[in-house]
Amino acid sequence: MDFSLVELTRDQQIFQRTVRALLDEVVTDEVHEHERATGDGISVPVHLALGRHGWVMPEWPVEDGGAGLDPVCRRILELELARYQVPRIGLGTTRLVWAAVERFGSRELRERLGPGVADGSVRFCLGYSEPDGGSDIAAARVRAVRDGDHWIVNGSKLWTTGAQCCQYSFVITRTDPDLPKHKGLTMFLVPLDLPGVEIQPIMTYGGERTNAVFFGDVRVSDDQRLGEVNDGWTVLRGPLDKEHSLGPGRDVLEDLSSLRQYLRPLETALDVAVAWARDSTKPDGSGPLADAAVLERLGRAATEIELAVCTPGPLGRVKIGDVMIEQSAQLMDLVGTEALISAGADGALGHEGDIDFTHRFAQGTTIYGGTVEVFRNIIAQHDLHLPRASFPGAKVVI
Amino acid sequence: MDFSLVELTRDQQIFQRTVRALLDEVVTDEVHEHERATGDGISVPVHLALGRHGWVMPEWPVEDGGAGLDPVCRRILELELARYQVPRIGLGTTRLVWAAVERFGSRELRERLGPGVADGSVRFCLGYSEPDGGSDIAAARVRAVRDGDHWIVNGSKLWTTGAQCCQYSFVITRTDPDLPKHKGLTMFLVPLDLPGVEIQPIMTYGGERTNAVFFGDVRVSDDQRLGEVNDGWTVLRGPLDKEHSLGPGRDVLEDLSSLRQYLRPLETALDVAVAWARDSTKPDGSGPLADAAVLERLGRAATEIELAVCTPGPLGRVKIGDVMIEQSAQLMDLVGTEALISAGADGALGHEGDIDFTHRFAQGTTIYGGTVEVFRNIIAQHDLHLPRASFPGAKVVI
Amino acid sequence: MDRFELRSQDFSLDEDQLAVRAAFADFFAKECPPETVRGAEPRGFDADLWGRLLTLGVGSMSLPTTAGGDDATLVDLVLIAEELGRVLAPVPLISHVVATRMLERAGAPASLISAAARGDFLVTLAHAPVTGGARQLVPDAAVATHVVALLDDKLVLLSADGPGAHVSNQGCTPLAWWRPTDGHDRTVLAAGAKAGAIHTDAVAEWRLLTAAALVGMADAALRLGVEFAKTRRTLGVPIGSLQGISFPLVDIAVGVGGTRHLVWKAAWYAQHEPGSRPELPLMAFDAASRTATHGTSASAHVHGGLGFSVEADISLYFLRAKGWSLLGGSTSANLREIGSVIAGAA
Amino acid sequence: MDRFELRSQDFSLDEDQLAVRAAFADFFAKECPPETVRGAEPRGFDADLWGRLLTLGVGSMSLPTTAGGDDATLVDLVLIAEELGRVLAPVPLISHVVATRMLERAGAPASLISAAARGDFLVTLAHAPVTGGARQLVPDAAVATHVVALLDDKLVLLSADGPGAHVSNQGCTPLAWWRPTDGHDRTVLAAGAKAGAIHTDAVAEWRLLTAAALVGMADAALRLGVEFAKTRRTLGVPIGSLQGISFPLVDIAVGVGGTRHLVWKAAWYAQHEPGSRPELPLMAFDAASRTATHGTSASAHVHGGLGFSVEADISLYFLRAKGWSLLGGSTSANLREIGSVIAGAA
Repeated sequence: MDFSLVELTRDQQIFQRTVRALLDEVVTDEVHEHERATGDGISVPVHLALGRHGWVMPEWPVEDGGAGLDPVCRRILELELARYQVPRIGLGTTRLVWAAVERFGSRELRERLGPGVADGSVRFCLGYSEPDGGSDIAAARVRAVRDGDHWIVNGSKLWTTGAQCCQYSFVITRTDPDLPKHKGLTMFLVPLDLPGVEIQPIMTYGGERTNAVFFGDVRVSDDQRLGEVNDGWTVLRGPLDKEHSLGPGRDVLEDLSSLRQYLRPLETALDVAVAWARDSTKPDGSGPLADAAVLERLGRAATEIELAVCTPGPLGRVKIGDVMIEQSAQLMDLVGTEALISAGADGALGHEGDIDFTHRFAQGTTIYGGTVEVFRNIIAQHDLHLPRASFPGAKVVI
Repeated sequence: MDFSLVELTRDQQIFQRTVRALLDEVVTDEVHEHERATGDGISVPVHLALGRHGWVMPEWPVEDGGAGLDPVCRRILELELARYQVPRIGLGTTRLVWAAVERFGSRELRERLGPGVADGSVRFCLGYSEPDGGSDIAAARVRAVRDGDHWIVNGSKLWTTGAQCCQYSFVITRTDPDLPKHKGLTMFLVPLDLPGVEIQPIMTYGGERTNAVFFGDVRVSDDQRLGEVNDGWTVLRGPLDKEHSLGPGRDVLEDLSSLRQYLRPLETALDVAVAWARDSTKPDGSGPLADAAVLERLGRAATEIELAVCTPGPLGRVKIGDVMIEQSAQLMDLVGTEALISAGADGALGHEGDIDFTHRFAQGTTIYGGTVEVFRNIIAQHDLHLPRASFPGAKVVI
Repeated sequence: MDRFELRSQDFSLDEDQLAVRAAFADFFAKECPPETVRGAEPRGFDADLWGRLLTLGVGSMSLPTTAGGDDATLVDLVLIAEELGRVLAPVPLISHVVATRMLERAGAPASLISAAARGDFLVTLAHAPVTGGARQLVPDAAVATHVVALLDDKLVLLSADGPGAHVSNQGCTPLAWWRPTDGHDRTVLAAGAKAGAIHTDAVAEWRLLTAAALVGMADAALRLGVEFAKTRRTLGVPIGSLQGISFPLVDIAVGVGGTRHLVWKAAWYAQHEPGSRPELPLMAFDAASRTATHGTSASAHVHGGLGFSVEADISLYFLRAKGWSLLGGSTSANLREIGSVIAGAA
Repeated sequence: MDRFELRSQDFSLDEDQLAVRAAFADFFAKECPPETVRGAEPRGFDADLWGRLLTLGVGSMSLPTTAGGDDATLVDLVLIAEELGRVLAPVPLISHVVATRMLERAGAPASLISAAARGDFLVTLAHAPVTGGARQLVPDAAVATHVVALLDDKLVLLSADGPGAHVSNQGCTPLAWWRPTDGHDRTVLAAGAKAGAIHTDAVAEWRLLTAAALVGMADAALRLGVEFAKTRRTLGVPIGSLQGISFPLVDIAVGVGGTRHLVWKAAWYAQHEPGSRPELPLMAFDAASRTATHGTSASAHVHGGLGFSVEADISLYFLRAKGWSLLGGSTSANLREIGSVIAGAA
């Protein structure tokens, strides 16, 4: 057990200063304004700047376009990106998909795309879900039919966040409808500039943009296939297994849950609520902080955040989503009308109406990457070893 | 819509005074002490006293042993029984079972038992559940095998509250194991003094006693059968349907939910918490009522109680159970250590450690007469018309 | 309160009440589809819809016949407010009606009352008593030219040439900052204890009617969730057949069913036994705020990713649950007022 | 607190810690079956079990080697407390160890410390600072002859010939009313700021160790519920396959998993960076109280009617969730202390 501050070597201190210097320079007000206006989840200029330093794939050797960073420096980079609120959904999806390309793609594909991934010019998004599919990804119906050394892809994917800023999408397709659900799937890395690909924006009230991507007779080269034909489920599970694992050998510099970053807005909202409690005045001249009920609610929010930070793996995914929804609503209730004011309007709290933002944003955190119900099922079966319900369309999801 | 005080006629006022006079006399401290010590859920002396006035079956004509009460007087009686905290589980089960006897019993049976029911000397309890059965009453396995004009009954029933003070138990038995689950059942009114009947107490931490009743080769006369052979499910549903109904034609003097009485201890606990907040002194000399957090918690408890009172039918059963569990725990948390002190011990709050009692008692309110999960399923299907899950052992319960 | 007193527990609506409810349900369903709600964003005001509502007499109906009204009760008003909430109608009905009733109670000039009742001007109320020159957020003040406020010990009507500047907010309502010093015309309506009492009652009425609207909102959100759960399938079954989906929906239904009754009961008491249960409107508001907050969020969640998108109608509901329930201040403050009343420490 | 500082997030136990945990898990499982818990009711003290625990060195192990201890850390203590809670062991371990540590920190005579460490007498602590002659409820004072209390600005050890009179209570613990004027022998241990600091730290330690015990309690309750849900069937399926049962059990698991980690983290900080995160033990206590309250109640509910009977082991857990978490006062008070710390208003 160890929670101590990591003592940085001289080189690591220099690295930290270098990162901050770069971010001071490239993470401008415009970057944040762009994100607020578009909800892209990615800032192309910042992504390219990271690429120039080898920080898109920081653990890669320098000669492959990476920066050869040790784990401590990688964590420094991650924390500073979080501190500077760099939009980095695209960074995450690119790295996730690359893990599959590396393991299942042809050598040709890896060599063709690797340098671009590293320098930031090639970015990936995820095409898992479909309209009507919900969290049951194995029910994918996007059809891919072989045509010589190409495949003809038809159908649509949903929630392909970042597609408008990416060059390729991971796309799980149905290549054999006669095989059992998990068997007839094949994975492709589909170039998004191909004829027949249409990206349609879907705006969320959490401020993020996601997309529906439509494929109409899109001709995809077989070179873009990942893994074997009809073995797409294996390709898909690869990165997900990594995502969900919490075994021994865990990197102790990492957060306990990959959703931990989603708590950040709530931490900001709590800070804003504390500032409100300290600085505002009630009609009788007293401040909210003199009020035990205010202290209790702030105490509860802070406790729940700390508890969520400490909740590991799939348990943490459930806890973080629940805490986000519940405590953001509690902070709204505590502060009252002012908490409703939108960013930029007269009287907005914090930098950008942070409590209002967090309350809207929170609603997405019980859905991303599988609903909390999917994770509750996983916990029931894998952690508690409760009997599994048998459904007509079973085999479990994810 | 009308919530006004019912204006009593002169006769009704006299009736109210008569009821109070009787209860002043018969509901002695010993009655409450007996209930606290035994958890019987019934006071035989009080029950008999009610019977002497025709108030066990108050709407029956006087010549049948009732009191021919109008609805207003019946409600007066009910409220006064509640006010005097008369243990009355046995009253409820007797009335419930009688409804089935009246509808499904032979004329001989009705005539034989009616007078005793009315005068209080004949009391009924419920034999629905079985060990391993949970809320799935239709899965009953107590076996009844025909033997001439008798039946041989073997097996055991669980949660037959009041059996130790009753003369008969409603017993649902399996008479044809080869028929579908709901078809092979037959209902009997089993005399509890028959050889082979054994009543074994089960104490609850809510202070109530319930029982397991074992039947070993018990010879039950066919006269005691209710309804047709293998049609016991119809007999069982009769009173339950009445119990769960909330249609038009509802008696506007009645509570919205049959569980409303279970909120009474929480109302007492809230009063005790308010008194504590008003009368106790914190180390700094101030009282808890000066504290906004205390006001908020009291306000929340009061609101939840009022909300539960206003929640109709099956919705109310779910709400009342949830409120009991949640708010009794909240009051414990608010008051702290003193809330733990047992009735009779130095410093116990209220008359008899009411917050402690309510917290223990509450746990039963999500189980009585079907768990809240059973009621959630009913609401999902009947109110929301959500699709029913298909289970191997289906047909729905209750 | 004697908890064992014999009171009628009649929650049924009589024919007139059923007719009022049906008429407004019909009106709102026809005149205010989701496009109307979206079209009124971000200010949250549809002047056409408001005009048509006024022609139905909503501005005057709850006034006494002596003041040109129809003696409609608070029960009628909560029935209307529930239907308004069900479609999220972007109209300042609640504020305007409550403020107009204040004018009548304070004995304002008949011409002023009837002008308000006709909707010649829009009037709202400042919830917090005004102290010093501090500004406060006033619901509907971005469309109202008139504001009723408690200034020290006086109830005052303040009017300006135009409404306040709209403050963008989560619920897309006509919220505005307001302070009484900004060169308004002033009419003193009442003073002393009477002024305070009218203001306290009006704030409670506002919360009661808003509670009703939140019940309608939560009920509509529940229906959207139920419909989605019936049709969407996973693992070969409709998601609504899974208890992980159905139980949360049931819990919304439990909240809506109870809260609706509580709102009715509070309205009945305020109408027929004013002062006897002053905590009931506040309780109704507390319950409705939580039912709407929880219900819209849980129903959006049942919708999966779709429920997080602005194109789904459920999003309109989610954003207005807090957007409406926090307009009058913090729900914490309301809760401690309940505590004060029930502890007899008010 | 810089939320972006680079700290290790290592929640793993080292070999020594694993060995401590295994040894005590083994001890408690063997020596304290449910019959032992029942047998110790209503006072909640098993002298034999306590004696055997003392021979394992629990009284001295967390003292510095200079005071005859083994320098065991707070992390070791929370691991032991979790195992104690798992079996609901009826022993005053937490109070006694925390109070003994107070003696040591206050620089009490070595002979006194070693007598306490050996368990020659039982010592506990009064949680509330003593003001005037008011009595207070003191955990374990019905078995302890010695009480450490903060009297005005002094930390004092008060001793009597025998323990206080037991006050029957929900959790069957050795609770007693206590006041410092009842003819006790007094030893002043410390004065001024130091006295207050030792007392504050000890109360936080007591909450931390109790939090650990509550985690063990909730985890054991969860296991009972899971086992029941695996075997009990309804409608032809095991009830544990229904989300209406499995999801509540999962939520207990989520609470236990997170709270255990939070307890560990709080113990680590209190041990290695005392003072840097004073809110953590209080947070751990708040989280553990809720996890145990909710977890034992939900698990009892999964048991159906059986879970409401005193013969089911789960009943022992349900009654001690509140019975242990309220021993030191109200959980509300703890919560507002957290609020004060994080708002910097402490």
